[in-house]
Amino acid sequence: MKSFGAVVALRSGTITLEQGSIHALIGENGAGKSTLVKIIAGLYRRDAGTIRLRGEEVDFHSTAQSKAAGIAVIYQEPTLFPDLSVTENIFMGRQPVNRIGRIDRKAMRAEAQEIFARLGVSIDPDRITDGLSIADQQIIEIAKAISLDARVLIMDEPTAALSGVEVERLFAVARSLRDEGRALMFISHRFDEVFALCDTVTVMRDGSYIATEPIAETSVDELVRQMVGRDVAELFPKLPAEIGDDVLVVNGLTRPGVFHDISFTVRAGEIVGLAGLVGAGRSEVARAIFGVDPYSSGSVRVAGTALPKGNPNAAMTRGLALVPEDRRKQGLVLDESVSRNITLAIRSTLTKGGLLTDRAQNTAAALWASRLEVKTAALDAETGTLSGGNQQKVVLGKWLATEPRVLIVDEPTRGIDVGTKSEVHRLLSELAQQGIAILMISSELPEVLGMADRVLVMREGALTGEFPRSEATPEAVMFAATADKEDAK
Amino acid sequence: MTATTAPPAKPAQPGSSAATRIVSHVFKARETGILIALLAVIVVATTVNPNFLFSSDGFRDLLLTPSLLLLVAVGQAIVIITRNVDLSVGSVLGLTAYLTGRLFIDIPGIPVIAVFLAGIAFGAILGLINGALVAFARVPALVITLGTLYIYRGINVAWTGSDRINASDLPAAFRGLGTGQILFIPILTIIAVIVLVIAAWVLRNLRSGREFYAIGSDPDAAHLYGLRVTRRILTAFVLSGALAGLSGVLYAARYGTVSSAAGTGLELQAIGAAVIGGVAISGGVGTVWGAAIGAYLLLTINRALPILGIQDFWQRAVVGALIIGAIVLDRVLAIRQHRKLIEAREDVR
Amino acid sequence: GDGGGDGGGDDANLSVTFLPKNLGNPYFDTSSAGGQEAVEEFGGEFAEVGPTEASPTSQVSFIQTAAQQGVGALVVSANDPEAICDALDEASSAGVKVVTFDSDTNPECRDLFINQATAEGIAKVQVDLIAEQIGDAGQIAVLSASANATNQNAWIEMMEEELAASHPDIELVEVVYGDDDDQTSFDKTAALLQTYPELKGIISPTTVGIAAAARYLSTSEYQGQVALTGLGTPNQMREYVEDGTVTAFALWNPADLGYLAAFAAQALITGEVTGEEGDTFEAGKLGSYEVGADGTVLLGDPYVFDAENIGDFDF
Amino acid sequence: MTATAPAPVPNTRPARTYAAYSRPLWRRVLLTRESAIIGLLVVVIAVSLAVVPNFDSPLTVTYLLRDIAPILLIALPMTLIIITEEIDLSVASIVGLSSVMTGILTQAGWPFALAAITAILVGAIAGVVNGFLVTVVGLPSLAVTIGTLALIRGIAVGLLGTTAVTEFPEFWSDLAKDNIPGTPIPGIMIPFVVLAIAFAILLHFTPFGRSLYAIGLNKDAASFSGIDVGRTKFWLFVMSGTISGFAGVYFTLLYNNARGDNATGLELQVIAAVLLGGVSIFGGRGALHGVIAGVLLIGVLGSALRLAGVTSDIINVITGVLLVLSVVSASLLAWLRRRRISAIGKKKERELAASSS
Ligand SMILES: Nc1ncnc2c1ncn2[C@@H]1O[C@H](COP(=O)(O)OP(=O)(O)OP(=O)(O)O)[C@@H](O)[C@H]1O
Ligand SMILES: Nc1ncnc2c1ncn2[C@@H]1O[C@H](COP(=O)(O)OP(=O)(O)OP(=O)(O)O)[C@@H](O)[C@H]1O
Ligand SMILES: [Mg+2]
Ligand SMILES: [Mg+2]
Repeated sequence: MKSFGAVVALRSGTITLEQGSIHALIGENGAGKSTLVKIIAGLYRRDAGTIRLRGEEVDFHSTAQSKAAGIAVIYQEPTLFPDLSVTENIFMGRQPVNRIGRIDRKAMRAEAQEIFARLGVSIDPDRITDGLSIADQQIIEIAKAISLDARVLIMDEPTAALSGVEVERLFAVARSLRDEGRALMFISHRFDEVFALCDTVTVMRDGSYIATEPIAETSVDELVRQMVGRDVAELFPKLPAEIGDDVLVVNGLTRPGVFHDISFTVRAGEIVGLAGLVGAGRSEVARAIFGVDPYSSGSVRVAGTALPKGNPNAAMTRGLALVPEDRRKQGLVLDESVSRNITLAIRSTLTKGGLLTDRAQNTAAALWASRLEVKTAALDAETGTLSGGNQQKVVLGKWLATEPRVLIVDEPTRGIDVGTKSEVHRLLSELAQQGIAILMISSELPEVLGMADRVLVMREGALTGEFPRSEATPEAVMFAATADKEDAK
Repeated sequence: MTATTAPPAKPAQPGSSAATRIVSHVFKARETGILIALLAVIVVATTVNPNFLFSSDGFRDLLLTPSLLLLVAVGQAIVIITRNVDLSVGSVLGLTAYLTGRLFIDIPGIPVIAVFLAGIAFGAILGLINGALVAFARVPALVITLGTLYIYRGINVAWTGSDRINASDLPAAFRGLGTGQILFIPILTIIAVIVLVIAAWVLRNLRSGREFYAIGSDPDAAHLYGLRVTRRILTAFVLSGALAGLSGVLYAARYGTVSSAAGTGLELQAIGAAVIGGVAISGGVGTVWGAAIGAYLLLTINRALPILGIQDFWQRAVVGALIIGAIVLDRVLAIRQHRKLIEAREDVR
Repeated sequence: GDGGGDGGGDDANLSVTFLPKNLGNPYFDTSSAGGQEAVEEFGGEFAEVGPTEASPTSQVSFIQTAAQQGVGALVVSANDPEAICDALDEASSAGVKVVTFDSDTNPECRDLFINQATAEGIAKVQVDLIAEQIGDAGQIAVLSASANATNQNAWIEMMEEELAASHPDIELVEVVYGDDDDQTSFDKTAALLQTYPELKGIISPTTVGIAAAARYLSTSEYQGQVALTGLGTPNQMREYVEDGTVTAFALWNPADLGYLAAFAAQALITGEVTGEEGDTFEAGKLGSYEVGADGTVLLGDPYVFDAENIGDFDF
Repeated sequence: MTATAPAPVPNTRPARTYAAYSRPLWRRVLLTRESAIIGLLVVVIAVSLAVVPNFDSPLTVTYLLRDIAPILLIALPMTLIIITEEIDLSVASIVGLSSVMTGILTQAGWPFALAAITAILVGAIAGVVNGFLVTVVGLPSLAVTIGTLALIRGIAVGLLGTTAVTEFPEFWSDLAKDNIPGTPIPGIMIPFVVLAIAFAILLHFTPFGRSLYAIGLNKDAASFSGIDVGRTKFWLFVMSGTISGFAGVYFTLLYNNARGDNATGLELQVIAAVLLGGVSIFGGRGALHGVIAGVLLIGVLGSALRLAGVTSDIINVITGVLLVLSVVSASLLAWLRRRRISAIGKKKERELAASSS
């Protein structure tokens, strides 16, 4: 069991890894998968429960201890040292040394190259990791784990940013490790991968263990039911909305190295879904539109007027709002109160005679908190103490308070429990009904398919598909999101 | 500053032979640029006044004057590499220099080596106090060492009172260390260079050395990784303190007189030397070689200015310009490199 | 409480505070010791305060504190003739008598100045010493205290006049400032020798400077080649006189200077003198002194120390 | 925002109501870091009045306020800068340069007012340089201002050597020193109080002030909320330069002395006072009244100790200890809180274990 203040991230979880087998762990965002991994790795201390390794009870106080015990972990977030070389990143803290403790760089380099050869990738082992693509960073994480020669290998969404070919190579390595008699744990949101690679599957929901079954005895439908805990249809309360004129027009937006020639429109009352794999560049496009990131060419128009580049303030006054993907880092000032967070974007409009008072902020914040039913004791509670779903509502409230015409939401339900999730969906639907143009970026296919009137798909910085609601099947969207460059052309 | 615009240290292309890799590495290293600048200063000053290099005093002072700063800058560089900073080094130097004199006065006949060990140990303890406050209380090093800068200096002034150490209080053999030479190389410089070489070797070749870089490069990742962050930060501060302590002992040997103001303002010079030498204030980047060359460049410019007919009042302005020039340069190089990497990725696409 | 204590006879407030240019300077340690001896003799209360670095602004807060404490008299060696004037004025109006010694302020800012020797006398003795040591020809340089030091500047000016008048073959090439800081003075000496390879002699009219310069010279190739003289204390210079780095240097007895300043302060407090020209007062073992023009009291002529007589002194 | 935008989200469900604050007013006001410092200040003043002879004289107030006026002035913009998680180490050098400019220009025969305005402008330009390097070039402010600390000081010392200008018009130097008629309070307190009120309003009661805290706590979230982080910081550095320039003019008049090395080391005193006043070096926390109390605390302590015959080195030690304690105590409290939470977690665990067995 593990709790973060008020949030109970992990209630109960029983999971047994066996030698020579690959065990899948699946569950919705925020189900507690990563928390479980971090407890096993010794990064978090469990509040209750036991971990046994080869029958013996263990209790790791630090990641160094779990490493020493032969447990290698690939975390969901890459943990690289940007200023150090690729080789050093792989071997940091356990570099091969000679008798007097001098690092044997040659051996280290050779070993790194050997691992890369085994993975079938060509990364210069001497370059610094700063500037590597997310996929390459993930490959280095994998190389790091392999080099550990661990008995237990835990991979938290290692394939999220990889292309088909890279995934296949990783699978080959994983299978060979399994055949060597190691125990592997594999976390993924992609069912095809789970079925292709794993032997057993465990499902978690809301921090609780649901079921463990051999992969041969279950099906996708069964797993989804276990993950969601209710009918999926109920999750996406899509209301009919009247679709009006173009409100957001993006034309030929390009930022070298990140995205190319992105053009699309969003109309009043329409929900446009933007799908794609992690690292496809969707968030970057959203940030460029809003003006937080620069772009080199192209234009953005809101209701007919062009937005200046790199000026979020101008975008806001023209009626654009962006609920960013990482609410903890980009959406909220966690150390500040709920009321100050809700009023941060509208602070200038709340002044009386140029002065901004707590009272004005509290009044405005109370309005939006009650409309969105934020669960908090008082408006001066630190936002960081709220649960994930309520934090997300605070971000939504902050942006709805600006009364936008165009609302861009980036991963609006990431890490939110199922109940709140459907609330957020209903809210988005209602907003669309009132004529707000909504661009919804999401990595969850069911969410995109369930909510969007139109689905755009991005892959490697380019728009690769556009489907009206009726034609947006999971297969079509996934194909546009993953197909190799050559196939698409 | 044009001499320092060497291209950034960039990874060699795979497949090139080891020899060409080393050559290109040396050629492209950030330290090379600053070394060229140093040589240029020496050449220009010597052209104007040959005594700058070609008199025995000139040659000696060229090597000797920056040796003390070099030691402190090496310690400072290690601390900065871990993404911290040690503002108290000047005060630590002052305290140990005074301790050195006191030991000679209060314990007649004390062996010189014992004084050295005492000075280093004392500096290390002062460093340990800094490190413990930073590592355990998780308070930024800037604030802690600003506080200990005051505290150590205050203790020094209170302890010294008006009993400054005079040259006559120190044994001649000890003072000889401060000015003596072996084969035309001042002893102080030899000590400094030995320390430098050891520090450079450790930072490059030992696991613990590399961990300093890892911690400075990304402290959170270092924590995830299971590196012993607390211990390494403690070590960095202890090293910085010990080196400041060592240079305190050497300060007494070189200058003979120790007042309570010894080493005042040294912290900025040490940070300046490190930054000029390519040690990034944001951690994870740089070498002690760079810091050492930075120390030589700083003090050699100081000595060259009067020879070039520039009033020495302008020295500090030159130091400031150098620091700003160096960080702007590093920034420009970093942006250029980043753009190249992006372009490379674009090409692959 | 009221004042720093009424130590002396009558009801006069005989507390005397010494404020040298900076603390930890052996010259001032000696003068303050002389002052203390005198204050104890006449039964007053002695205190010494001061900044660690010789700057005028840091002297001001000590002057203010003395005024607040209501001491009887303040005995100051000024780091700047003007900068501390206002603070001294305020102290005066708070009833504190102000005596300057060693380094004066503007005459309006103090009651008395105890002059160690006349500027002419000091300048002349140093020029004569260096001329004798370098054979009355060649380049010389001056290593002074800070560029604002009143007395040093006055002496240097007089030295220049004296050189121009009586020693045409001696060229004064540069005046550098060691700020009465040991390390700075040391490094400045090195730089001087580097910059002027033809240099024959250095005059350092400050005790910190001459000691640092001697220390540098004694270990350098210039020992015995470049002459050094100036104002120094025997204890600091003994070693260098003995090893031949320095032949002769001058100074007055700083203990006597402090002693006289303390008695002058007492005379002001008791009203024995007011600072008018012609007033006279008794200064213990030193005998009787008369106030000269501009409220100046002269200690005497500078004394030349050399290998012969240096053994007789201990300060 | 146009009026035609549709009013979003009508909600059919009954609205929740929210308490504005979870704690009563007196606890929110009294149990703060700022109150602790103010309390400490009051205690120190009371003890000094009782114990230190002459501390109760009006002269004490006059000298104290005069001496700490430059620190008080510069602490205002410094507070704002540190709240945005930056730092300006070059302030004392700007004071020095401004002082030298005042001196040189007055010596050159400029009318004093013009010389002073020019000196303040020079300070502002120094601030522009800092701001440019930090926000446009994107360098860390610590490194930048260590560089400009040396550079600007070097220019100041270079321009005037170690000579000094000590002749200033009587009218102006009296103006700087004179008390407000009928009080022991120096006149410089009038511009200070005006500035302090202006800064307090700016920081605590304007949208601009709100944005400073947001920047300090979460730079990304701030820029995602439409705050121009770069421009905001740029103006803070300009502000800091300008006020340091003004402090330089005051410093010159107060001591009748324009020297290159004026106010050396003042930056450390300012930063120490700001941090002591409860501003977090990590940014995002702090209030102006705490900072003013912090400056006064250091000043009063120094003044009382000097009067009591304690030497300046001990005063420095006390300042340093206060500074270290003030930051360590914050960490210590946080650590204690964490321990309490984990103790609660352990208790839960034991209860769980007890109930399951
Ligand atoms: N450091 C933390 N402090 C507070 N809450 C946290 C923390 N880390 C995770 N949580 C919360 O714990 C819950 C479980 O998170 P976890 O990262 O384990 O989910 P997950 O199953 O890995 O999801 P995903 O598929 O998105 O990676 C979430 O509600 C999350 O917001
Ligand atoms: N740290 C980084 N360094 C260099 N390039 C990066 C970095 N992070 C992301 N990128 C690149 O930016 C592009 C977009 O990444 P990003 O993860 O924002 O995409 P996304 O589609 O928004 O994914 P997500 O599902 O996480 O929202 C990718 O090409 C990726 O390689
Ligand atoms: Mg996860
Ligand atoms: Mg994204």
